[in-house]
Amino acid sequence: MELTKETQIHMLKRMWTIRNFEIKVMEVHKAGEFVGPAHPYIGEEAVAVGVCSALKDTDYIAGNHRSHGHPLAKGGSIKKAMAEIYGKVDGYCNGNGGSMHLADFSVGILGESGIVASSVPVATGAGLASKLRKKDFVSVVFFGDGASNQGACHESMNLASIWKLPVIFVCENNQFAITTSYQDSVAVDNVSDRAPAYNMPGVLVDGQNVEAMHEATAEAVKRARNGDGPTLIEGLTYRFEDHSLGLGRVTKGEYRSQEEIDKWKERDPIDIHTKKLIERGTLSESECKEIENNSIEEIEEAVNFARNSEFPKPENLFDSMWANPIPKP
Amino acid sequence: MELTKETQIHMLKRMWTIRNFEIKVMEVHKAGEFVGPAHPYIGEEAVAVGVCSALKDTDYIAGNHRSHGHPLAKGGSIKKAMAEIYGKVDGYCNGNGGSMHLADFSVGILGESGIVASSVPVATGAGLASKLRKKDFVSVVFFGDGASNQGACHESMNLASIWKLPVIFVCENNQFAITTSYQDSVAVDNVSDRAPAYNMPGVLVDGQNVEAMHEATAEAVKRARNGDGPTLIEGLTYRFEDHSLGLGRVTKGEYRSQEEIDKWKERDPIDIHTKKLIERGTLSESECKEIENNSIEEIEEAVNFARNSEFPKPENLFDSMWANPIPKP
Amino acid sequence: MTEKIFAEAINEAIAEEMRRDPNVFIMGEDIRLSVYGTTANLFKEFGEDRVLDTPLSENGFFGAAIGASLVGMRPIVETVTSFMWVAMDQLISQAAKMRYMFGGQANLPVVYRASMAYGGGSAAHHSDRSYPMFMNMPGIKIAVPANSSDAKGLLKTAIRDDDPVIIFEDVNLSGTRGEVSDVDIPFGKAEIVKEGNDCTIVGIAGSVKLSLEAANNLEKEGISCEVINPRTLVPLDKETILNSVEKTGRLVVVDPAHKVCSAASEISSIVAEEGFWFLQSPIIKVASEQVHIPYSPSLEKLVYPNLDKIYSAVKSTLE
Amino acid sequence: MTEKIFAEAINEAIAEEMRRDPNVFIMGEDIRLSVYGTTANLFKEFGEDRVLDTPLSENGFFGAAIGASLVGMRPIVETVTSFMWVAMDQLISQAAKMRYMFGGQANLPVVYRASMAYGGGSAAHHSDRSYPMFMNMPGIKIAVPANSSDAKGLLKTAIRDDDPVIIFEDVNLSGTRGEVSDVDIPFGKAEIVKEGNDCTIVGIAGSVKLSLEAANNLEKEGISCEVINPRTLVPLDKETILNSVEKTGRLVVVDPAHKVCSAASEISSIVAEEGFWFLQSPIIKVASEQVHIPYSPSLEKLVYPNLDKIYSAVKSTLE
Ligand SMILES: Cc1ncc(C[n+]2csc(CCOP(=O)(O)OP(=O)(O)O)c2C)c(N)n1
Ligand SMILES: Cc1ncc(C[n+]2csc(CCOP(=O)(O)OP(=O)(O)O)c2C)c(N)n1
Ligand SMILES: [Mg+2]
Ligand SMILES: [Mg+2]
Repeated sequence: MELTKETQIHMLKRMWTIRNFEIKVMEVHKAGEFVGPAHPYIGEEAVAVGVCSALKDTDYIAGNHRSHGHPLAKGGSIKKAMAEIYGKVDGYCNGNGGSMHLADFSVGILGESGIVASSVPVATGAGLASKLRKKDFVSVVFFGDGASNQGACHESMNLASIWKLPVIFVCENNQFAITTSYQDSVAVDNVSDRAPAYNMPGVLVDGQNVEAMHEATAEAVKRARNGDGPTLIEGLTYRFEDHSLGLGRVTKGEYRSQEEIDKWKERDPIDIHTKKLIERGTLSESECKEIENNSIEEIEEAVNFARNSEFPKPENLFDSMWANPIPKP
Repeated sequence: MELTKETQIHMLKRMWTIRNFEIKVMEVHKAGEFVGPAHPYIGEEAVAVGVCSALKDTDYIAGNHRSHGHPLAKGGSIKKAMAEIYGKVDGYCNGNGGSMHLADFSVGILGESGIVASSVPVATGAGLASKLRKKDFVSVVFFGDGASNQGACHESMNLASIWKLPVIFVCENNQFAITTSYQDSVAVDNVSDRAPAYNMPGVLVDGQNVEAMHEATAEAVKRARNGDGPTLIEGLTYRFEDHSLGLGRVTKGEYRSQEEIDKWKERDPIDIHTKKLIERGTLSESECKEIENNSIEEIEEAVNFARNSEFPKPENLFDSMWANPIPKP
Repeated sequence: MTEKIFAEAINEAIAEEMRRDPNVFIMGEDIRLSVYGTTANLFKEFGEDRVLDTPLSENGFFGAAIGASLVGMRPIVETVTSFMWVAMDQLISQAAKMRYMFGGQANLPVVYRASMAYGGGSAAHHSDRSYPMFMNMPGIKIAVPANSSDAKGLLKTAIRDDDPVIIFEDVNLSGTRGEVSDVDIPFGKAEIVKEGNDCTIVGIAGSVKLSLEAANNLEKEGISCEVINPRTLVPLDKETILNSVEKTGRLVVVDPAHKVCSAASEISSIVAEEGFWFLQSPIIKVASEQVHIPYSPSLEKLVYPNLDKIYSAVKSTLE
Repeated sequence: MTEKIFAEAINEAIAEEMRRDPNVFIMGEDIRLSVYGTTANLFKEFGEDRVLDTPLSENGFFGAAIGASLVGMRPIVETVTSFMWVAMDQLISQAAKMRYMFGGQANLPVVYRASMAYGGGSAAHHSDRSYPMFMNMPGIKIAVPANSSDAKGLLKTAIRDDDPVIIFEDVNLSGTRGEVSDVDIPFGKAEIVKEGNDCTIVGIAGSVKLSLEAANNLEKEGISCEVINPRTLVPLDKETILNSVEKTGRLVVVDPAHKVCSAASEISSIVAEEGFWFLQSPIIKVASEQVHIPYSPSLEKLVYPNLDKIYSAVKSTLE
């Protein structure tokens, strides 16, 4: 089934937003405009965008340290995302969180987690609430191939399955956890091969193909909203950049060959999707280019917004500690 | 392949030892001779005995809160086991551990764990040592159906598989975790169905059949010693008694029917094995009876030993805290 | 006001809050049959969508409770203190940190009820008293009820609070009886259990009862102790403690936790900093010995605070 | 004696111990390529059976290290302080408790090297300083090296010790240089970094350097501080601290951990109990604010101890 023109275009836009956001983040990090760590999502855009384009605003997502793609795909404010990375008061989290802790509850983004696999149980709980309170929303969690080896994944998938929760487990298999190949760390060929251990469907999807990701998600969403329980989707993808800004020292070329990187770059998710749109006549080449250019502008605005935003003030240090504040110890 | 006469008889003896040990423990607990918790292994004897009869003294085991069967099956001292349950100084652990923490390192018993699933990584590590130092020993860990849902099991099985460790994961599926049926808590039909998720063999064995347990273990041991990695063995069994001494209040009849209990009691592992031995002419009925009687005597001696042993002295409170002691803070 | 057993008081608080608010639900291991004795009849009244038996997966379901709380529910999680180790990641990385990391967006009205069994031969794996560790980490409120009234009133407050709370329920109090009212007990307000002039004794959880007994006996010897029950450790009502030490000039803290970096250490250090000029003698900690809980009854009883240890502590402050 | 960078000193200790004893091996995430900067060249020298890259399964491989140690090996585990939460069960239930529970049968010569990064914009999930929590639980020795010499000497002692040890390696010291010798540094012996008469300053890990800097500056104002580096927190050399306070009459404890139930609280409470009569003024804790570590640099720097906070603490003890 072909996706609507609107969805096809929407997905291209979102992928460009993420791509250009990440390019800019790398640029300003290099220039020393912010210091914290940041994990570029370049090359993996089709995963988050494919998944989130199959969700409603009322659905929830949670993610991990490779964190910028998920909220941008879900529709979080680009400006606030950038301001957060700058540690500014207009960021999603008023500068408390930074790159690894983006969150925008207003559009269902329950937050990214610096501790690997730690948001998997949390997202499962949002799904539990949906079921217990008979709501319609589903909950999606993004985690990596490395994360799949954590006990938290096992426990959460088992819970989601026995309780038939509307949860979608999205493994972004970019084939490495920092320098460790998933082939050396995951005992099975594909992470999705573990789905039968939880009596849930497991689907291996081409993570460079945004439409394939969308479709697999749409199917999982349907099951979830029907009360048929969780799905494990594995998007096979590749991280084009270093693991983390600042780690270049160890993570360049020593654990994966330039050849391999180049081979994967030929499967750029944006190129693949753009080609399709042009072939189908959904968009012209120049319309595609315009989308790219618009996103560059949009990111430029976001960076300016972030630069112009203030740093939080000392007197606000304790502001977000408690819902019902307590005296300072 | 028929097992040697010696092994067949050995297994009957060990099962009787455990059975009568547990009967005595229940009796003296009722009489108030010790206060701590204790989890009877009655009905499940074939699992530990079948497994341990396929091991060498130099192999290691670790276990859980349902703890008496494993060390007795492995050949730990009966007297020291009983004395430990009495909290006496001649116990395995000088009274520090009690029922849930039996351990006899001298015969490869690395200890039982009151925290469910917590000894699974530990046993995996003994297997790791075997591999790294090119030793011949294997490591076995006993855990329940409930435990199988803990993240620790997932992580350990994955580690054992990718490193091809000589570890045997023995799930004692007695079908309940306190009052919770495994059918409500494990998302698959059988715990052993999860083995493919770790690329290891998974075998479902009749846990009331001690020879079947022995054979499955012997096979797994062969693989392990050959460097072919871990195996997951599920012994399907049934706990004939309450979950724990002292918990009778809630755990009698409310979550499982008397009918079901009775049905399983018809599959008493000792009866099943005894019948076989008599049918085969391995032993006569009276020889079997003699084994039973001897074990009763043996246990009586153990209880007397325990009763006559001293409680630890106040001045020994700190004795086992450190290998290299530090000043009292 | 009616008299209730500690465990009943807990049950009542849960039932009342579940009746009041459909977003409150409870989950834990074997709670439908009330294995730990505090959840009787809840399943019957509230059914399977409000009373959930969980698999043995504490990290998983502790975290699921967090997720449910983020989207509007108010989960109560039943557990045992010693089972929290397997779920520390969710407790610390998520429950404690999430709200702050997300700039206040996350509301986390989740309550962990951790039964704290010690003193009954359960050995090292089942005898933890770990509240001091959670005190070190900002983000979780900590209640330590000392009687039936606290048990009910603090639990109700906890359920209504929008921050994560751990309630450490001292199993040594399970069978004790006490007055129970319908009023919530606010967090951060200590109770002066007994007034006195010579020495302040701060007790924690089950040690409040012990401290009171000690104080009553010391009274007969002419030593007048003021006994304080902090009720919550986060927030800690340090004013009440400081005011008392201002009056008595002496302080003994009785804490069943391990002595090093204990709640007793913290309270002592607060007074050594902020109440130093009131002090007439050293601050004495009566806390558990820095050793694991031995199984053997002959050893176990040596570990915890007891009357004799309190007597000699108080007397030493008066020397 | 040669000068080494902190991270090199660690690397050297590991390599030397691995050469000495074939039972020593190291495991952790991405250590073959030395992602955290302390394991360079080990893989090349020792190969795949001695230098193991692990999957992301801290609870699993922390526990595997325990199991390996039980049967005669001496594992070194590399991790980051904040990743210990997911592995708390193995650290507490097994590493800390096993030996005692089993009546001394279990030898656990396992070392966890936890790099402690804070102050660099890593935000709440990657900035923990959790040694006070581990101090509360008996069974694990805790080292807090304050310079290159400590880093090497304490690690070597840790590897040779038959008890479990966690070494908290303060990443703020990674690039600092210092003399390194070949001698092990014994556990439980504090170092008097600077002698002085007016006030004792105890610093922890990276705070020793800070405390010394503060003391040197205060010296210019005529205030003479004695600076103490405890080197290990379990065991803690309280004698050296008490002797110093006997001399100076004043105490400031500088601790990068969260203030409540911190190492500073513990040290303060020890002195308030055992050194009370030496004290001429309140004991001041200069520890981290009870708040999570904010990402924003404008906020983060407010949280930790700094020179100004130490100056005013010391001065307040002299008022
Ligand atoms: C519990 C935990 N262990 C280790 C780390 C350090 N770490 C951060 S990202 C990462 C690799 C994660 O790999 P994967 O899950 O595949 O995600 P990817 O980075 O490839 O997107 C590691 C080891 C962490 N943050 N949390
Ligand atoms: C981590 C942890 N959670 C909960 C418990 C309480 N508990 C003790 S035994 C038990 C049931 C264990 O079930 P299973 O693993 O099937 O073993 P069984 O008792 O059936 O032999 C539970 C929940 C515990 N000891 N540890
Ligand atoms: Mg990856
Ligand atoms: Mg079971």
